[in-house]
Amino acid sequence: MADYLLQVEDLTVKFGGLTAVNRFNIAVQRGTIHALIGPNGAGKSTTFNCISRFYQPTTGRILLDGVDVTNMPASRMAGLGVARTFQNLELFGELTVFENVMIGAHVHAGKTWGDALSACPASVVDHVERLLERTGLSAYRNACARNLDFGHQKLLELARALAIRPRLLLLDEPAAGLRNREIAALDALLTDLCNREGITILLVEHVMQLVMAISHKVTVLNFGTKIAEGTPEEVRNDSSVIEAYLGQEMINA
Amino acid sequence: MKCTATRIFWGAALLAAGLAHASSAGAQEPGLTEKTIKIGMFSPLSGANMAYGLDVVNAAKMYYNKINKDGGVHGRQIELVIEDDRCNANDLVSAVKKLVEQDQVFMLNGGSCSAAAVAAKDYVVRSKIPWVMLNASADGALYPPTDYIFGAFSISQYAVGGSVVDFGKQHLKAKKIGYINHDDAYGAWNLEAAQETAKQLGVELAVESINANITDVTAPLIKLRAANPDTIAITTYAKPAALIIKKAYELGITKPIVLTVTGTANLSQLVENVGSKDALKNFYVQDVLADVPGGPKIKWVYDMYKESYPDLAAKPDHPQAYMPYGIAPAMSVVKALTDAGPNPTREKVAEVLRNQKFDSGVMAGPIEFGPNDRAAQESTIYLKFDGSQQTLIPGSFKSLWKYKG
Amino acid sequence: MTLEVAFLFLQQGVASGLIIGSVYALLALAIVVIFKTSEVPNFSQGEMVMAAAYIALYLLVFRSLPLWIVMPATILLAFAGAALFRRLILNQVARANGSPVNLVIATLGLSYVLRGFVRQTGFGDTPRSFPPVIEPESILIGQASVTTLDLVILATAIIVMAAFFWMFKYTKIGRAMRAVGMNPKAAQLVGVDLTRIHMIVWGLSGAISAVAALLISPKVLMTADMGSIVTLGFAAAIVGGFTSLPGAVVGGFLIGIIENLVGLFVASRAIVLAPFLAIMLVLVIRPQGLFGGRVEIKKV
Amino acid sequence: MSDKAAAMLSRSEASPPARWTARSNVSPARIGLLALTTAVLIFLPFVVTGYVLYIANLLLVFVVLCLGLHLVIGETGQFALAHAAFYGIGIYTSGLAGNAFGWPFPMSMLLAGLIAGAVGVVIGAVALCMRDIYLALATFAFGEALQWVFLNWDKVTGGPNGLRISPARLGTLEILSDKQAYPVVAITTLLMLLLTILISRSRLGRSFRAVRESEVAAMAMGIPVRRAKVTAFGLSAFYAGVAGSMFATFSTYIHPDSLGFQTTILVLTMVVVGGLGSIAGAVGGAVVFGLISEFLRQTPSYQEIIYGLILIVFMMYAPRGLFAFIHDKAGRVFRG
Repeated sequence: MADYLLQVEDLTVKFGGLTAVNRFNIAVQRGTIHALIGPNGAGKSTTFNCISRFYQPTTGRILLDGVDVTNMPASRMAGLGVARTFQNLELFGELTVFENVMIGAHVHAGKTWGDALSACPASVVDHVERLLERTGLSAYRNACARNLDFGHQKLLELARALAIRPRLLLLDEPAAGLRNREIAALDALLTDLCNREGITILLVEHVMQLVMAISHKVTVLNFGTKIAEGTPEEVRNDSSVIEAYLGQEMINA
Repeated sequence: MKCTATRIFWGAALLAAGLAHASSAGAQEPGLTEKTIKIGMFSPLSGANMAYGLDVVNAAKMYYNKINKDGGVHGRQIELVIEDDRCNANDLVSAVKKLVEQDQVFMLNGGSCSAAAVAAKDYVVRSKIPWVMLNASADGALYPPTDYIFGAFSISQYAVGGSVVDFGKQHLKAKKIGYINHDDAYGAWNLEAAQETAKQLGVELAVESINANITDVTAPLIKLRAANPDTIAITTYAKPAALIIKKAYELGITKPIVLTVTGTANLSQLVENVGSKDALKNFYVQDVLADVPGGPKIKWVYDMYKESYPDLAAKPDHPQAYMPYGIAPAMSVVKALTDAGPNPTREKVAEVLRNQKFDSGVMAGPIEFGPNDRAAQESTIYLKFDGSQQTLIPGSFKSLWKYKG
Repeated sequence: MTLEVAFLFLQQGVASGLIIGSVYALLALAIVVIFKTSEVPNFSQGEMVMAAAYIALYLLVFRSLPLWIVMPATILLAFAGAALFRRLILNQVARANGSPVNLVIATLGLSYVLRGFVRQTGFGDTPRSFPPVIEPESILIGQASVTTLDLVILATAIIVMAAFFWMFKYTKIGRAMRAVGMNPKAAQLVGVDLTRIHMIVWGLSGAISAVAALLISPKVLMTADMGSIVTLGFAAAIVGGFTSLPGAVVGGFLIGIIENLVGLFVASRAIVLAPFLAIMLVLVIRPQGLFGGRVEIKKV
Repeated sequence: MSDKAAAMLSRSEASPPARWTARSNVSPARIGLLALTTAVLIFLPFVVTGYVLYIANLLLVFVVLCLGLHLVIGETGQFALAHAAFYGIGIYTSGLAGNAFGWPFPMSMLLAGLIAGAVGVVIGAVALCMRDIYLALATFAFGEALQWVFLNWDKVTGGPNGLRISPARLGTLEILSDKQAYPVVAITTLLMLLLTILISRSRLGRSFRAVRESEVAAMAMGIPVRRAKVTAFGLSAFYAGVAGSMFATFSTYIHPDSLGFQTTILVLTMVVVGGLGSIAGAVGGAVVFGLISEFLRQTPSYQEIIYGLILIVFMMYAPRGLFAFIHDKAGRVFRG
């Protein structure tokens, strides 16, 4: 039996009369990169926000490592080893790069009132410094986050998410807005995280180049329902997927 | 950064040191030399309440100037240090402390705001400095009596509230009086006396306490109308008073209305604000001056003001209504200094003040202190006002409230 | 209290509430118009009313000009003054790029300046009034007594509200204002001149202040501190939802009625407390006010 | 990830220009500033009169009030406008504890802080489901309502008569003058300042700032946003309560008049003009504005106009506060 870190069962989300996601199932295998794709408005982000507990599903269950987290508040997810990034960058703009990542390490800085008031354990600071070094942000350590260029901001968001030391990393369109050469670097980074550190990654993405290159498995959503699932190869050749995307392109055209 | 910070803080330190210039050592009594005597004055000279203070200080100042011109007190010229207290407790205390500790005044003559003035009480008593207030009632600082604090030169609020009930009972033959007061310190004091007097005279009171910032006075008036009193006494400030009188007219209330001195600042403006002389058909005002503003008994005060402050007198609304209230306190100070002899001490002046009694000629009654009495002025007169004419009502109307130590 | 008296109280409370409420409604409209487009709660709104009232007083009483000149002149001056403040002062504050609260502090500064200035003229101390726009005569509605002036104020509040409602909805400039309120950057991209819109909005708010001043000064009396009445305008705006024009008017009426009913049925000294209790109650039950749009859940 | 990858991800490879660099938390300048403040505080009572010490005491009370407001507005970004109400709770609590039970002042100080803090937590829990202007207005209404309670709860607060506060005591020591009160006030202020610095540099302070910058991101980082806000609100009320109790050590009288919205707005002005979000700004704003206000007493009738103009000019030309302004200007001078 496969070892699933994340299972979503029968997820349905309704906004007023609109059904954004309808009886959707997905299971993410531990130690893999799993992509969630689909045309605009397919319900990817909604699903994603349900998993990270920012939205409350109408019905359905979310299991993390077999534990039901459907009613868990969003702020508890980090403590359970779930980290996420945001589609439209949500950095702590006025704070320094270092502080941004330190806040990522929030859940590792102790729980008691004493911990809350005392300086951070050295081990945590060390970890943050190492992350900065790894992501090449050390030089910008004391810069305000909002002053970084877009590429660095994306990188900082990733570093901040990694400071949680996640088991499951949820990435919302990590490649959006990046240039080709930057996407290639991201490709390398994500593969590295998965392979070397065993972090399970679920990403929502529009950039097929990235999805097809690194995903172990791809799930395709359209109009809130799953229309296909499989390896990148399988999905690419799935007729319903092609149809869905063609429709989209015709609308866009 | 460091450099600037350092500069700022040394700057601040120097400033503090500058503020703290050494006191004139040597003299036994502070603020006293062979040729001069220093008196500290404070009052609201700015902001919302400067109407209660600015010209009151000016009146006292011109009186002191006149004394100086006539040779001073025992050959000493009076020197004034004047501070703005903003009618606010914190600022009043800092003004008093500056006058006492930095300017080293001999005694204090200040305070136009009652609640704020009470804040300086303990400090003044601990420092043993004679303090003659200006026009503040400040009954909270006068009861229980202390050795150093003397006030209520315009009128004690305990006198205001009790007297108006006595007037209602005696002159207007009221069995039930509708009583509108403020929810502040003034109102609390005059209500206490009103209730005590009403109890002793067997008059029923229907009380409505309102905030000074009230915009709609319908509700309290409708309630009073339902209580059906024989007369209505208003002890509010000028603005709510005008609103109440106007609204009473609109609501068809025809019972006699008595307005206490708290709201009588400018009667001609009151007529304009009420909008109709008909509203004042059955209307009485309480006053504490010896005469109507500008009347023969106190004309000299207004003349002196015009002469001393021609620029101010040219402004609209000047002199401010409370201007003459500044004379009696200044007289009290001068008289106390005179009576304390050529070598006054703070203790001697305080002692003289405790037994002081004189007629200012400006206020309705004598300025009089006694063993348990630190309120200078407790007499009022009543006038019938029809919108243009004021007619004096004969008789004396007294508060029956007594301080129960 | 007998039932009869209670009924009388109720009638009078509602009638007086509607009338004083229309004063609050006018003030609330002036506040909301600015807040809708620039998200600045204008702390000097009350002083703008006060300043307009003193301009009118000066022209009417001390220059003895007739009312038909004084009214437009006051409104025009208030419009110009407010628009200039926006253009000369607030523009620079906004450009200086601090925290949004800086704009609020700047309006607070203006309120001090205006008050200090009126006091300097010597007028500010004695409560004053000028002849009302129409002679008030008492009329009975049911058992409730009101005056003709009250009815004019009430009608004006509703007309001003309707006019603004219409302007925001149907005129080009009104649509531009709404666009600026929703998304200033996008509005700029489609060619809206932000500076001009802000100036006009402030000018209009100044003009409403002047209308309010002309109507209510004889009713509530003028002092340099009469601006504090705007607290009740704020209360009305909050209860109504702070961005809604009808909300401002309904909020004004509600605050007025609550004040009167509390005064009649609870205690006169509780009148000043009533608006604040109303604010808290409304916000706890409906955090966005009665007519405020739904608080948006941030899309992530 | 390899350095190469990182380099590829970044668009500009040069090191960041100096202006990007936010001021770091521990700099010699800051430590110098703190040491200097301490030195001035220690030095003061030996050179000045009781009047100046009274002003100093009052300024220090406002420093603590500003620090409290800094925590909730500057750090956490929540516009809570009920500060004067909590200040009042502090004054009345310690005044009444002293009057009725003769408690030693450190105890009544703690009690004042805790009660104010507890009320703050309750109010915060209700109010913090609102945002921005609604939060500001709801807390404003609460503040006004509480001032009304102070004015009308005669039996406890003395109502409009005000409350006489008996001298603060500790054992046989009675505080009767500003000079005696000064060490207590100064030490308490320093302790509160240190606590603020501690909070600001701790996990708690980081979570406050995270909430200020982005609530959703804070949530994703495992910060319980609501709890953080309520904590900040409660802490700020605690500060105000302690400030109130500091006031009670050198004052003999309190009247509800001084506990209204004006006081809250004054504190807000100090924090904003000093520099929103910085501790030095909060402290500096309180001191500078307190001094300006005291000096303005000497220019009677124009002072409202001057005060108003100061506010406007500051907002026009020093939008990030006095300290940022000095920092920028000084920096420019030194760079030439």
